[in-house]
Parts: sequence; structure tokens; C-alpha cells
Amino acid sequence: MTEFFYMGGYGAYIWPAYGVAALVMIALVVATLRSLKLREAELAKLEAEKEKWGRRTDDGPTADTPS
Amino acid sequence: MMAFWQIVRRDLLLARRQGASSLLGVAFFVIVVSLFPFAVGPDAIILASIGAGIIWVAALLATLLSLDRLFQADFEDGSLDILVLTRQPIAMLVLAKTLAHWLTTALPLIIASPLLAMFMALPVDVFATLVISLAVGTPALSLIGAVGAALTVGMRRGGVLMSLLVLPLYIPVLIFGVGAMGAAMMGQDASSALMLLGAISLFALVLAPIGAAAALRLALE
Amino acid sequence: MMAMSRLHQYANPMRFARLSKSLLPWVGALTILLLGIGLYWGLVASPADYQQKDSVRIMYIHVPAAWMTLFVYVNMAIASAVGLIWRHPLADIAAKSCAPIGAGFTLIALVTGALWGQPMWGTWWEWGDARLVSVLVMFFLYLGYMALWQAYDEPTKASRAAAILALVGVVNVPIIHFSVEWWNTLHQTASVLKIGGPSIDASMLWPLLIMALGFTAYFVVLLLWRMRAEILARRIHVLMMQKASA
Amino acid sequence: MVESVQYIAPSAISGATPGIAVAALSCDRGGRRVFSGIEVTLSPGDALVLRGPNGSGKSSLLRVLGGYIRPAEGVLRWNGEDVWDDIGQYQACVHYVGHLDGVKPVLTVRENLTMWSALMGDAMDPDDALKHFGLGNLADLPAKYLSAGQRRRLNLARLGASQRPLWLLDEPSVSLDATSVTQLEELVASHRRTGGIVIVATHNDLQIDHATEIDMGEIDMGTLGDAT
Repeated sequence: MTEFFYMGGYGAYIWPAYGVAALVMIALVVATLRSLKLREAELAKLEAEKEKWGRRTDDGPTADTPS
Repeated sequence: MMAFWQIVRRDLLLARRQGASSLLGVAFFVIVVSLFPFAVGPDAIILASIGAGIIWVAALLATLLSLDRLFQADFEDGSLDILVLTRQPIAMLVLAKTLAHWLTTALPLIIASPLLAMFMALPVDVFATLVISLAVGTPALSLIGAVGAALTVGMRRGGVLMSLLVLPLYIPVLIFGVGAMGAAMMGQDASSALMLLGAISLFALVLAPIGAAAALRLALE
Repeated sequence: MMAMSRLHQYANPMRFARLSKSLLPWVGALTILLLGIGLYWGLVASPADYQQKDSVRIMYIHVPAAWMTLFVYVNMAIASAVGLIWRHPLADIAAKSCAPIGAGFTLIALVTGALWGQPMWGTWWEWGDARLVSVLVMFFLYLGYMALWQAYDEPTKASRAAAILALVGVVNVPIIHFSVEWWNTLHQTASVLKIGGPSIDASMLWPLLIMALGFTAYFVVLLLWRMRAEILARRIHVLMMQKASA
Repeated sequence: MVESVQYIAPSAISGATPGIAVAALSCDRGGRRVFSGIEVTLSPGDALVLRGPNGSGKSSLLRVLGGYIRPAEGVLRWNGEDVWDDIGQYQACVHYVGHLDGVKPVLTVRENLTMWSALMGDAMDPDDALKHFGLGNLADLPAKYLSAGQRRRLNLARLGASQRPLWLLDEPSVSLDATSVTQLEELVASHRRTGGIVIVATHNDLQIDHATEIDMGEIDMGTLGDAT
């Protein structure tokens, strides 16, 4: 087993190389899935609110022109 | 003092929300340095002999490039008018904004510098000196640059003028920064050059906020 | 009336969302399978090189990652062209979603290149290797592309600007590669051992190809996820605009 | 000058009278005298309305009063003290609303407000101020989605959260709808009831009761050219 990790003396280069590759690939997955979840939640919240603002018109001044 | 940290936090939050744009400076830094091997050839001996100087010049330019926006964004949207009213001397406001700016732009440069040392084939035992010299010297770059940014805020093409004003003032920092590297490359003690570099930073820490504050008052008239 | 045109615009992305949902489990399983086999073969089953010894095992990630750097960029450029010519929103979304994945592979190629270079050349970075230098240039291209997307607020405008940049880039990539090689022959340094080597034994080629396929499958999975996230972001953008003006 | 201007003899301004007092104030911009001889005294609860066409110096006067521009001549006193003796202390009493809203597009509406109230030392609940200007349901929205009118309302919500005695408002009703204008007027009135002073430049009819008025268009420019 130690033989395997030793890699004929090149373990110090091989394992960091595989480690960095794994790190980058997993980080991309985690970041992507996290933003996906966050946006799903955000969208659900906005869709739910949309029900409200469709009906409610007397909530303060709203009649100004969009820039 | 509360207001000081609130401004630091505000600027850090703004930088984080703006995302990659605050990392443009470090990307510029890396690209500029990696252009030099194409220009002078890949010979490791030549690269190592000019590497420290090139990394320092690139750090100077990258700092300058990002400092352009230090007060400009707040000036353009009217925030600066109100920041002046926030219960603290304007010099403290300058210091807070410069600190936040240093954390978001100079710190990434320092972190990226060993990578560039590798590109320039510098010996591994001088990497530490490079990082320390940048850490000690970049506060001076940010602070002196803050004066230039305050003097040119609100001007069209202020950035070009700013480089003209600020780059001559950067020369001592460059001399001692590269000096420390030269000593380390020859295996000598770099601490005297680093000490002088630190002295410049401390000097700038005391004087630059006052100068920048006066310049900001002028810009808001 | 505005909502009607918006609905129409998103009819397509909604079909995409359904398609990607049914596709994802299959491609995901394929990714894990291929990467598992590739890792075992590369790290355990394949022989050490007679010249480079065990350090050759870095090749099984370095070379596929370098391939992916180009492959993803070409995909991004094609998607950009489709988006630019036919104004297809999904193509723009695909192009945008490619960039961070491509940049990730480029980073892997660069770091593993350095880790392979140290035992082979005795230096972490060797300007004498034209392919490695080209990968570095690709990294800058990816960064610029992502920064351009960030610089715009409005997605339609950003997509057109980014597409132009991607297409200019794809025309430039061969020129860059050629010029770097030419520059290299000018400064021919003493016997640089090229990463990869010219001929390769079948016992090494197989794990290499399987890893490359695994990376491609990984790319597809991530692309589908990122595109879905981007579609959601655009719906959020539209809803927020509606909310502000409601 | 119009009748409504309160003339105060310079000798009467000394002493620790609370409020703002201005004597023989003049201002130069770009080598040109913009206004001169402004005399006005405001006590807690007072309001001053600056009228006049664009370019008549309303904004310049407000910036002089805010301590941004040093007056060419004359004295500006706050509670009897010349403000230029300690400009920082004076500016800590001022809330200024200029032409620009100082809204950061990357922050949410609420974040914009809380950030400023923290910096200005206000202790008010941000959501109350937002609700007052009808922004309550937009609190979590990034400010980049706001229209010009909504941004202005956010700016005014900041004013609503402000606990500073002296308010300087430069055309605050620009791009506001009628409802918001009324709410602004209410805000100004309530600020004055609690002893605040409001100075507002406007060229449309913002309703401010019992206010001193200066028509900047009619100021005597006899000293024009002296500055150059």
C-alpha cells in the first residue's frame, strides 16, 4: 500500500496533481449546485409574491416612470 | 472608529457583490508579467535576472489601474457627498476606503506573486522575500495612489493624469522593493531594504490620508 | 402583452429543463463510471513509463484537461455563433455556462503541467513547452470572457458582446499556438523533454482516452446544471423587473 | 430681494442662539460670482425655500450651507459658532439630499438604507422608513431594478431615518409622483415639529408652510465681476 502511495518516488508530484484536479472539479460542482439551489429558492419566493402584487395596487405610490 | 470599520465593511461588501471586477487587477498583473518571456525569450537565466524588477513594475501598474476607481464610483453616484457627512474626519474616510481597497486588490497581487516568481524562473528561496517586500511595500502604493485618485476624481480621462502624477512618487517604493529582491537573490540580508520600504509605508500612512482628504474637499466644491 | 412574449421566449428553455432533467441521471452515472475506470487504470493498472517512470501517471489528467481546454472553448465559440446569428437565448446561455468549466480544466492543465514539469525538467514552469504556454494563453482568454459577461447588466447585450469576443478568440487560438511554436524554435533551449511524448503505447492510450471521455461526460453534466441555473437567473431577473414596476 | 426674507443685522447673530445664521454670504464658482449678500436666520422649526430658475445659484447656496464650499465672503454660523472653525462637527449635524441618489445598484433596497443609517448614526428601523415611502415590498430587491422615482424615494427614506437637525434638500421632488410628494411634505413638516430646520431648493410647487423664501433669480448681482 505504501508502495502505491510512494509511486516510485513521484508520489509528491502525482498526488498533488490528482488532488488539485479533484479539488477544482468538486469545487465547480459544489458552486454550481449551490447557485442552482439558491436560485430555485429565490424564484419560488418571487413566484409566490407575484400572486400578491398582481392583485395589490393600493400599496403606496407606484405610478412613476421606470428609468 | 465605528464609522471607520463600517466604511471598510461597506466597501468590502460592494467589492464582493461586484464579483470578478475586483479581481481584474490581479489578472492584469499576471498577464503583464507573462508577456515578458515572449518579449525577451524563455531563457531562464535572463528571466531570473529581470524577474524581480518586472514583477514590481507590474504590481505598480496593477495598483495604479485599480486605484482609478477608488473614489470615482462614489463620486459619480453622489455617495461621496454623504460619506463626507458621516461623523468622522475625511482623512479617516480615506484611510478606511484605502484599507478596503488594499484588501481587495493588493492582497490578491501578493498571493499571486509566487506564481509569477515561478514564471520568471526566480529561485525558490527568494519567494518569501518577494511576498514580504510586496506586503510591506503595497500599502505605500495604495496610500500614495489614494492622493492621486482624490486629486483626479471627477475628471474625464482622470486615469491618465493620475498615472502621470503618481508614478514618479512610486519610484522610491520600486527602488527599495527591487533592492530587497536583489539582496535576496545574491544570498544577502534583505532586511535593510525591507526596513526602508516599511518606513515609506508608515510615512505614507501618516501623510497620504491628510493630502487625499484635502484633495477630496476640493473635488466636492 | 409583455408577459406573452416573455412566455414565448421561455417556452424553449422550459422544454430544455425537462430534457436536461431526464438526461442528467444517465450522463451523471456515465461520468462516475468513466472517471472510476480511468482513475483505476491510470493509477494502478497501467505500467510506469520506461523513461518518465511513475510520473507519467500525471499525464492521465494533464493531457485530457488540456484537450478539454480546447474542446470547451470550441463549444463555447459554436454556441456563441449560434446565439449571435439566430438570436437563440439557449445558445447564449450555453456559451456563458461553458466558460467557468473551461477555465477550471485550464487551471487543472496548468497546475498538473507544473507538477509534471518539476520532476521532468527540474523546473515548475518551462516557457520552452509551446503547448503549455498556449494553455496559459487560453486561461487568459477564458478570464477575459467571464469578466466581459460580468461587466454588463443586461443579459442580451452581454451575450452579444461576449459572443463577439469568443469568436475573435477562436480565430486567434491557432494563430497564438503557431506564433508560440515559432517563438519557441527561435529560442531552442537544450533538449526540452516534451510533455506527452510523440508515440504512446496502447497500455497508456486506453486510460488516457477513458479519462478524456470521463472529463467530457463531466463537462456535459456541469453544462446542463449551469444552464439550468442560468435560465433560473434570467427568470429571476425578469420577475424582479416586473416586481419593481408592479 | 423678496419681502419674505428675514433681514438680521450682523451684530444680532453672535451669541449661542440655536439654529443657522447667515450673514452677507457670497459664493464664486469658476471665477464668477454666483450670489452675494445672502442674509437669513433660521431657528429650530423654521424652513427656508429657495426658488429661482436653473443656474440661479440654488444648488451652490445649498452646498455652501452644507459646508462643501467655503463662502467667498460672509459668515455661516451654526448655534452661534462659525462653522468653518470645525467643519467636521458642523457636517455631522447636516443631512444633504443632492441631485444624485447615492444608491448602490448591487445592494438590496434595505441594505442601501441600513448601510447609510449605520454610517450616519441613525437609530431608526429601516423598514418603517421604507414603508413610509411605499418601498416596503421591494426591500429585498437589488436596487439596480429601481426606477428613477423609486431610487429617489429610497434616498428620501434615508432622509426619513435621519436624526440630524439640519436638512438640505436640492430639488427633492424631482421624478416623484404626487403621492410621494405629499409624503415628502409630511416628512418635512414632522421634522420641523420636532425642532428640525429644513432648507429646500425647488422650482415646482412643494408645499412648505410658514417658510422663509428667497428667490435666487432676483438677487442683486451688483458685485458681478468683482471676483475675477
